[in-house]
Amino acid sequence: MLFSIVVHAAPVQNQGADTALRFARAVLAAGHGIYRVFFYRDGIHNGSALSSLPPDEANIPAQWQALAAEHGLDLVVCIAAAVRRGMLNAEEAQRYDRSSSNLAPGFELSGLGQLVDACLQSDRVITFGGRS
Amino acid sequence: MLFSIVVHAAPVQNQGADTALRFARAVLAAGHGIYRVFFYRDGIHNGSALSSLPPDEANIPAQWQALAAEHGLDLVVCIAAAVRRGMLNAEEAQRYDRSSSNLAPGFELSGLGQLVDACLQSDRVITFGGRS
Amino acid sequence: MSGKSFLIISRSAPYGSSAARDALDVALTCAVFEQPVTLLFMDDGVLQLLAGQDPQPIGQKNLNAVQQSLPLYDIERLCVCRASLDARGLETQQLLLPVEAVAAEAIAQLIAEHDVVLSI
Amino acid sequence: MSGKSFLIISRSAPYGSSAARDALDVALTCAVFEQPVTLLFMDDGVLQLLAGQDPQPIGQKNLNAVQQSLPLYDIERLCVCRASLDARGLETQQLLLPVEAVAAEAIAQLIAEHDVVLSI
Amino acid sequence: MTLHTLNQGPANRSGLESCQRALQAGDTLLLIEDGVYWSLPGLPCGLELPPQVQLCALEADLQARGIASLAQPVDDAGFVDLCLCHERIVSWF
Amino acid sequence: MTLHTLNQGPANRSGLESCQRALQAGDTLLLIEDGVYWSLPGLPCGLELPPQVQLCALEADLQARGIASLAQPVDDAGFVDLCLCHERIVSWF
Repeated sequence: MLFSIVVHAAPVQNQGADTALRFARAVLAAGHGIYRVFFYRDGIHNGSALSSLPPDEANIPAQWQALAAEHGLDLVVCIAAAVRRGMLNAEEAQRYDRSSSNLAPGFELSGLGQLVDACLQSDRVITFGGRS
Repeated sequence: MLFSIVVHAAPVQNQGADTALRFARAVLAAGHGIYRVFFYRDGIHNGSALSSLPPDEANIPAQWQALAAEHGLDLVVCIAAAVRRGMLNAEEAQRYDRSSSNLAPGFELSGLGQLVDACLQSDRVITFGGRS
Repeated sequence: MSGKSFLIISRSAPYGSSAARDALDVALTCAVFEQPVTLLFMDDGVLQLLAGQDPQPIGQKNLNAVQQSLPLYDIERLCVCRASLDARGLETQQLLLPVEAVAAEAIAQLIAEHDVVLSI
Repeated sequence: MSGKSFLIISRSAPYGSSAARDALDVALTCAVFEQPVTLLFMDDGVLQLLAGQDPQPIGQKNLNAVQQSLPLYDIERLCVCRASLDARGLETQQLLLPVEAVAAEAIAQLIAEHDVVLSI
Repeated sequence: MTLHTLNQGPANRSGLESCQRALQAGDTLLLIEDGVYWSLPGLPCGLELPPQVQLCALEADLQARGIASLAQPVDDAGFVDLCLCHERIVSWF
Repeated sequence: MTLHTLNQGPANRSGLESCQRALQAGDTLLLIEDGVYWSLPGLPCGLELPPQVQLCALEADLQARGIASLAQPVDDAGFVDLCLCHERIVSWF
């Protein structure tokens, strides 16, 4: 079966980001596919290239990157949610005239249409929320 | 009277960041002082240099910067909360070997001791929370 | 691309968080992709539909304006949880748009009628 | 620098959000600055003190370990809202540390006894 | 005397209940953000305050949400004044 | 048939109540994260489920929080299985 995973929870502050990651691993371990992981609302912070944790704490963005590299996951960050919250790739940094970008490699900025497309293409869609 | 303001709410997702900013302006307009604004938990995103909003939407980090420039505010972002969430100044970017930084000018990274110090030095302390 | 029906459940008050607006953005995107979409307002989400909002003093955009555009996008099925209205002392007549008040027993049915359910 | 007494109100369950840990970090910082600090656990915050936690499978650090270090930092006054315990069917004996169960009427008094109140 | 702020709406009943437990005579409860919905005129099982507790609501938040309120409206300057005339502030969120 | 997940603890009663309203025979409720506290054995006014609704709780979250649970424990692989054998998933948070 083909899954898509929607993540509203930001790492560190909410457990939902970690639960989503564990769920994604379990889906792949069971031999199913993941069409897309879509990060929305504060969930866009899962795409940070700058998250810096002590060695004994989980670096969620790095874990998404590692999982994506191993399994070829499509990690899409909602562009409208991201730029408002200060999460930019090189192209958006240039468009908004900012001196640097902070979206980690392996993540892609795109529109909400990618969420709707994920729902249409997948057999199951599950959302991991934060609060508010 | 001397105030300190604690902000737990991230801009965009929670109104608390905007309420805190309006409160800060009202404190200054009434002729009182602000000893410090301390950003904790997801509130650290108030310090983003990369927040990019359409012209008709409020850019909260830019508004903090403008207020600080006008009134000499001490804007302190909790360093432990910030680095975990991917908010770095140049020094921390170097320490964690990241290629860029994203803390806006006018904001400073420092420890939780600055929150306790703010409570000790101020006549009133008020917290603007998000949820969770 | 096969079509699917979408149910979007919105349970947050407007303005205190961006959730209300984010739910509307998803609904409008579904409509742009020409997928049938139903909105279900529950809990504090029913407060989104109160008329007479004016968020200019808090620096936000008026959600009432977006809500009024929903029919233009063929988003015509707006459901509100009857129990949530009752708990807030509200009547459907106080709301900005015509809505379908849904009894508690009918909510499970509404969910079962849709292919995809998105909570925001 | 004049001293002040701090009351930290913690109302969130552990692990679902970082709030519990963040509240402990603030309490410990107050103690390092040699300021008297009281912790008040309300609502789901009382669940932080359940013994036998083991968050290794969810990749988080055990809060019980931090809690057990509180007396070493001279943070000895731990208050829990009695009504919040009752609503969860819990007794103080089920908690990791000795606590003072505070009746609803006494919470206002507890607040009035402290110079600074921080909610986390 | 303590100033309490509450920013959570009716769905978060435990936020209100905890705040209510903490109120005593001489305190003020200021409703802010989604908290202003607690002052909706028709709200069943709504706000019950101890005697001699003043109820206020932030004007900008009332206007934003389009609600007529039973609470005393207060503007941002009034919010600051409330902080001055109470000894401490407790935020419920 | 629908799989419901709930990640909010007892302080968020409206989260539970909304979820309860949405359950029907054949559905499964999976408690995750702070939601597992709804399966605390001593909880007064706790979970009441319609007939033929199965109650499960994520094992990792039970273990993390140190609670004995009345719900059927489910590991991450079981979570995926539950998604397969229900037509859709509704998340309550």
